Amino acid sequence: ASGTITVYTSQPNDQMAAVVAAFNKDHPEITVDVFRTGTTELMTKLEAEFTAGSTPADVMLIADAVAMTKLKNEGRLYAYADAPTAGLPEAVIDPDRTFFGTKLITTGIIYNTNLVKTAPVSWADLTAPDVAKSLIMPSPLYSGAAVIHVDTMVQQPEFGWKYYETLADAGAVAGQGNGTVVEAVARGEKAYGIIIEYMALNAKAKGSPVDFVFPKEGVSSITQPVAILKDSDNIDAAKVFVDWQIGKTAQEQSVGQGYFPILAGVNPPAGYPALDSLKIMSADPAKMLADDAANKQKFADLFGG
Amino acid sequence: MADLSVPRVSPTGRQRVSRGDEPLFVAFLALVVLVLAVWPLGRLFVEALGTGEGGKSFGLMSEALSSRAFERAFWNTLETSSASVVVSVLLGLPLALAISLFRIGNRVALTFLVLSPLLIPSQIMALAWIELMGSSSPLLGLLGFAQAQGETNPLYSRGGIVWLMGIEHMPLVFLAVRACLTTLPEDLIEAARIGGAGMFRIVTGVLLPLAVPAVVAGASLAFAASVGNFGVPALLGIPGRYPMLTTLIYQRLNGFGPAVIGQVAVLALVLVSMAGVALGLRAIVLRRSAPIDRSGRPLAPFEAGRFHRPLVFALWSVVTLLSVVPLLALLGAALSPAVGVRLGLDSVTLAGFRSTLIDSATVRRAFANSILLSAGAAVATAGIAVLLAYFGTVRRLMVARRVAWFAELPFIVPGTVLALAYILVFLPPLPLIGVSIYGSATILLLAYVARFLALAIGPVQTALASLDPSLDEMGRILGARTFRRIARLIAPLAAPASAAGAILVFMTAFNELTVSALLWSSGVETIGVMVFSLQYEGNSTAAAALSVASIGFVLVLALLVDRLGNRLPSGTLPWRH
Amino acid sequence: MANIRLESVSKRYPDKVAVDNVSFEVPNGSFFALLGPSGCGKTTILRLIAGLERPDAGEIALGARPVAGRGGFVGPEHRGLGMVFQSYALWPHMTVAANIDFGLAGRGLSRADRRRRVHEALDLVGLSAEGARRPHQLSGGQRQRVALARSLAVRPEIILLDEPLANLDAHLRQTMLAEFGRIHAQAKTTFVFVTHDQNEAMALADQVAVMDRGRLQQLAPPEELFARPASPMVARFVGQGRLLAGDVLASGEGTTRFRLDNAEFQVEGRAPVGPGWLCLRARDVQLAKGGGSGERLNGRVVGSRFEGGDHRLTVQVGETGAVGSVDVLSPQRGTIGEAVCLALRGGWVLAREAA
Amino acid sequence: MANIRLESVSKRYPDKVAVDNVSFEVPNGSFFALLGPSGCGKTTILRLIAGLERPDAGEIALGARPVAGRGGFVGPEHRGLGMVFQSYALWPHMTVAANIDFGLAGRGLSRADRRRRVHEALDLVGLSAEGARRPHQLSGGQRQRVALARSLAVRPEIILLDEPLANLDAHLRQTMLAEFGRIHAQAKTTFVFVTHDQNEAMALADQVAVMDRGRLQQLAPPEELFARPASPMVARFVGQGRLLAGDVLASGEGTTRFRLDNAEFQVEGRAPVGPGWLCLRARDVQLAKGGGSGERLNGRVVGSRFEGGDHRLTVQVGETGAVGSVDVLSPQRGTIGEAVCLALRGGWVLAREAA
Ligand SMILES: Nc1ncnc2c1ncn2[C@@H]1O[C@H](COP(=O)(O)OP(=O)(O)OP(=O)(O)O)[C@@H](O)[C@H]1O
Ligand SMILES: Nc1ncnc2c1ncn2[C@@H]1O[C@H](COP(=O)(O)OP(=O)(O)OP(=O)(O)O)[C@@H](O)[C@H]1O
Ligand SMILES: [Mg+2]
Ligand SMILES: [Mg+2]
Repeated sequence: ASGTITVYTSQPNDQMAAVVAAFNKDHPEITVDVFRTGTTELMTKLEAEFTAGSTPADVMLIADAVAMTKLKNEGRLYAYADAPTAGLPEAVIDPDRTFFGTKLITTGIIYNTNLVKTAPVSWADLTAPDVAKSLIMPSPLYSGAAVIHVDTMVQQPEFGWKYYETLADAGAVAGQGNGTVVEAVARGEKAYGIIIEYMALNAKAKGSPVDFVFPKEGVSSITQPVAILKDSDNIDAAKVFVDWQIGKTAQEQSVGQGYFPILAGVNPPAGYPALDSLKIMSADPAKMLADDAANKQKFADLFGG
Repeated sequence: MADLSVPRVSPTGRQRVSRGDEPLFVAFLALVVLVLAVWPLGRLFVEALGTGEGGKSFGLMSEALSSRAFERAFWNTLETSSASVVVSVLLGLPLALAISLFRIGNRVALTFLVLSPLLIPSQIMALAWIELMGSSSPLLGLLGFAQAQGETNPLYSRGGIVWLMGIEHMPLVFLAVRACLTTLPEDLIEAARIGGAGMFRIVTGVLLPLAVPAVVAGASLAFAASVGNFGVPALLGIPGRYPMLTTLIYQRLNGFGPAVIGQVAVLALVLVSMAGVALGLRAIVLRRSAPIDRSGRPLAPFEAGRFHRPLVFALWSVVTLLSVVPLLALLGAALSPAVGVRLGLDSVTLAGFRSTLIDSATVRRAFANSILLSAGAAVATAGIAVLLAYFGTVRRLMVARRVAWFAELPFIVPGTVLALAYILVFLPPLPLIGVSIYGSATILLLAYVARFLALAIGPVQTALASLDPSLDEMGRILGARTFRRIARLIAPLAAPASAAGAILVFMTAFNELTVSALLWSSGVETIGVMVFSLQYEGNSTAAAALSVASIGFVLVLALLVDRLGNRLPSGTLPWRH
Repeated sequence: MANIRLESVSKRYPDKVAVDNVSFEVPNGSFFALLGPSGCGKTTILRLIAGLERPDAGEIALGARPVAGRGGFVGPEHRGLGMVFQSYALWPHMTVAANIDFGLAGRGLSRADRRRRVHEALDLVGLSAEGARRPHQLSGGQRQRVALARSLAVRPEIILLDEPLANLDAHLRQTMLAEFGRIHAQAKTTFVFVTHDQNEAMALADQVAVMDRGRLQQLAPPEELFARPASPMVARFVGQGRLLAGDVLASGEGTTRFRLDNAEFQVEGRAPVGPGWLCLRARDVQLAKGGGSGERLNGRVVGSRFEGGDHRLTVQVGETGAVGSVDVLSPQRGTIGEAVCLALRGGWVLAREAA
Repeated sequence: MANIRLESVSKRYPDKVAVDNVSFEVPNGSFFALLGPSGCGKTTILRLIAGLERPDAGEIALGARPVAGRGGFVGPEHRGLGMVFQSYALWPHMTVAANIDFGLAGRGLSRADRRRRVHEALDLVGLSAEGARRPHQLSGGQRQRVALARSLAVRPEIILLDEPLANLDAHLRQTMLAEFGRIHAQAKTTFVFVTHDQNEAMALADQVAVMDRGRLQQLAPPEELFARPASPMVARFVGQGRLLAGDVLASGEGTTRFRLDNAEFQVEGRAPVGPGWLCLRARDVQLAKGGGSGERLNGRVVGSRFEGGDHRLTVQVGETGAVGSVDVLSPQRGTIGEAVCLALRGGWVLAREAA
């Protein structure tokens, strides 16, 4: 396989640049064009392209499994039956083999170390009026990761929408993506935030006055699935890319970038808890998809964003 | 004339047709606007007419418009945009008056700073103000107004949105007014002084009324820009739970599904009609504006006399608040190792600059792309604007006025919507040529030109509406063809205004985000997209560094252009006299 | 070939009829003056000829070519005329030389030719030294001269001039008039010439069209206009004529018997028996020593003003002022209220609609 | 109290000295004319008086108050003057009435008073019907009248007028001149009046300052200016005087013996023995029947032009043209080349710098 493939992704630019560089070391014959933007824009662009007739995209690599499922249901995805999935947990693989998780991103709590004396340890701690008043979270209307998180939370019997209603009533606000959250908390404008782990831990590593907590009730998880579009005009090269993504090289690289690996036998980044010590909240993907629109609406009604 | 034996000149041309080559020009303009604006938006709006879930015709429309969320967002948008226009005018008009009328030092620096809100990305501006108004505000702290820790920042509110959009669009008013004032003939002021009028009456009785068309032009642009603004409502409105139409559109986009484009198109139509009203108003004012004989000596700045010091102090205070503080905030962010780290001598680092400017080839490419695209868009829009304004306001051709109206539509819809429309029509291979421009720099250039035409048309139309028609008539009498008259007479006479427009376009396009976010492709990255991505990923140090670099870059460019200033028609550069 | 023909041309502004059913013909190579008070429509007629306005009714032709009216409309850029605007319309962004050069480009002239022509035109108007200045650095009269030079430089077949000399002093005025005459004689250029100054019109024109409130009042050579005005308006306007009200007693063969304030005169004129006006210019009367009867008029000095080396006295004829007043030249300043006796040397009688 | 005094005032533009060491005094309540060719600095002087320009040297005082020069500078808004601009400077965004009203505001007048004054001013210039129009809807002369009305309405103590009548026809010009006279007589307003038209200057002014190339040439009452010009420039400029080159043979008591082209004359003048100019106006010569000697001149007609009911012939004196030419009025059109004989009725002799 050779030629050019176009990858639509919501993964950060510099990370993606490193990924492409590493990929090309193994596969110099394939040129990778990347189009990176937020999940919402990405899906909008894709939708417009479908309406106009075709899309130049060959591979999708996004955070939002719900959106991916939607694409699948619309018949846009290629079923890659013989993908080399050995070593991947079944939970991150689409039963129809149209998309495959590439890493694990969890959502937890960030707080400002200057403002917060006693660190929160659980999601429930956020509902205290003083805490909620100074809480910011990403909006599912802007962030794919937030979609999964909200959809997961509301499926948990102990939280549900009541949890968000409490937060909203107490004055918690929604920003746009996770970037806004880390920004607001690091600046001390907000004391607490809900955020994906690597962004918080990266900021901490660079010296921002923040710390991150994996709440004791569990974290929501995003698998950052990769998929091939059915209309791709270079399916062969796309397959090579997907194979590589779920292979060992890529997994080790993503650990270097601060992600939990998904492949058995690859260690998590230094300073991260062991993967099996983490409690991951379970969620039903089918229900997520079914409720997606309603959930976003409900969130928008609560938080205005 | 000593020698009359030289063969005499006979009448040029033999046509019986009256309009000569004008229809050709107008047809060309109509074609340009058709391709750039009418076709894409039309294609999009066709989606709006689609049937909704119930299957009724116009169902989509009634569904989208009947929801409570829509109603709230609609009124919020209307209120907030109108109020922010007031802010823009209240800031831009006095600044333009002060800088144009009085002899003050550092005009270049002042003008550049006044224009800088165009260059500072919304989110940076917002952050600076959030800091300024927030609990740890050094300024409010000094005044004893600082908020208690953890209180919600007052900027997350309608007032905050109004204020920030007001600042962001202030340069639109400023430049329009300034371009108008620099070419006013001095004798109009002198006559008033002779009549015993003091500064106050001269300003209120003569200058302001003469500047009204320019103010209206600037204000209507500011209104259109506010209505379509996404950045500020997203930054402040979401946490403030204050929905506006643009954020509503974004929410709808998020719904993702076949009906989404139609729904979005419906909302975009609403925005278009809101701004259309403002533009209609402007047309009425322009039609009433009187021709000014500008052959007299142009206005020279006054000595402010004993008001000099207070004036300079006031000017610099305002400019500091509006521009210097955000710029410093930006610079601070760019120099700190990570967000939230207190900046001290020991913590200052150039890492942000290094990682963005030196380490990344993509960023360098983005710089090159943004410069070429913005400059291209600036030149193209200025050219088209002069043509449209000439045929519409000087030659008074109805068709040209209509065309100009359509040309402004892409500015009013949110960038995302315009980008969608462009994808819809430019993804398939173009008719006749058979090539698709999708994924190339061309589509970005076209989209920029379309999006920012309005910025260029406004000031030029105002300037030409007050042009003494005999200046063009004399050219016609001498047999000069349309092209020559435009090139040699109209373009130089409109130069201050078209330069103002081009500068607006360049600066705005340089940071453009919402259109580019959907239309860029690998190889044609732009600065705006890069800054936003970095920010979005939580890497705000790098984002700030990139912003600082781009502002510095534009400053250098402005200084270079200033060097050419002597060769340009007087009044062309807004910071010169 | 380039004569100008207007046929029943009218032009209305929203609240004003500026030109009202005017017809005339300007013969080829003639020197044609449009004369009339401020606001009478002179500029508008010029703009109609130039193609800057479209007539609301009527037709205009240049030579054999209809340029406005039923047969379509030819724009000014295709009419090949020259024009000097009342407001000068200089391009503020160009130097004086560039203003003049503009019209020369695109006519197949070499660069050197153009430069020479610009130079000549500047010389002509006495502005050789100011070629590099910009209009706002010139005095009012200098601007007018630039406008003049600009339209002369292209040497069109028809030149339209709107008050071209209003801001020039007598000396320059003479020079320019002489230059017009020369160009006219050499190149047979047709000059159409708007002015409110009857002296200017009379001095140069072959034909003068007198206008009033949008209407054509009289079209005649200067001498006829002066000697035989067709209407009281023309009589008043041309040569500062004064009108005295009286009665025509008998009329015939271009002469009338006219009664004025108890005196009777034999005066030239074409008016039916009945109420009449006697039109008198200063040159038609003379101060006569001693009172008298016959061809004499008695009056009283009501004004005196120095003019051209003489004093122009205004004399009220008769006791009541009902008859009117006349001007007369005198070597001495007049004393207001002084009784004088005037002798008639000429005059012209017009019909008068009884009040 | 409000006389105007200029002392050694100069004003330079980057490439031109517009006013060169000019001193004069305008007495209180006088009617003062600045006369001179285009570009001689008249407008600049007016602007200096108004405070729109600062002199580069010299001093200006209004009444007892120094307004420019060593003692600081008083801005135009504090000088309390009226001014009519050569360019009119009407405010395009205001109606005609509002233009006039602008200067009336802030003077403690009641609203009704202001309206009345605006009305009066409009009446005065014959534009009562046009009060609601905007300047661009007016003809050129109408605009000038609005500018005039605007400055008259405020009734200042000093009115500066820059070519106020250039675009008005003879009739309106008379009316306006009469009105100036009336205002002047009633309110003792001081009028300073720029014109290039010597008739206008002569008709009204008490004092006329003749300027040339930035310098003051002569300051005198009209009659003196006309009869006894101080320099060849003034002689030429005023009354269209023609200069003939000759020699003064003897001089004394205001009269000279002058030789011209082989003939000798006794002419008024103040010039030393040596080369001299004989200044002749049309009214100083007459066509004489038959050739002759003594107080006669022989010449040849070189031009003829209709003017004011007569024909103005230009006659070259002597055979060669080295002497010069004069104008003479004749009832008949002249034939170019015809030999004529002229009789002298007056004249004025000036010193001539030998060429
Ligand atoms: N802004 C300027 N820059 C340079 N030169 C100037 C400027 N304004 C006037 N001048 C020159 O100064 C001289 C005097 O000008 P001024 O306007 O006083 O003349 P004027 O006597 O009023 O003439 P006119 O009768 O033509 O109006 C002129 O030669 C003119 O070209
Ligand atoms: N744009 C306009 N709108 C309305 N009325 C106008 C317009 N232009 C001219 N007029 C009117 O038409 C009439 C004729 O104007 P025109 O300019 O032809 O006069 P004119 O004879 O040239 O006078 P002047 O000697 O004062 O220049 C005037 O009464 C004027 O007020
Ligand atoms: Mg006119
Ligand atoms: Mg002047």
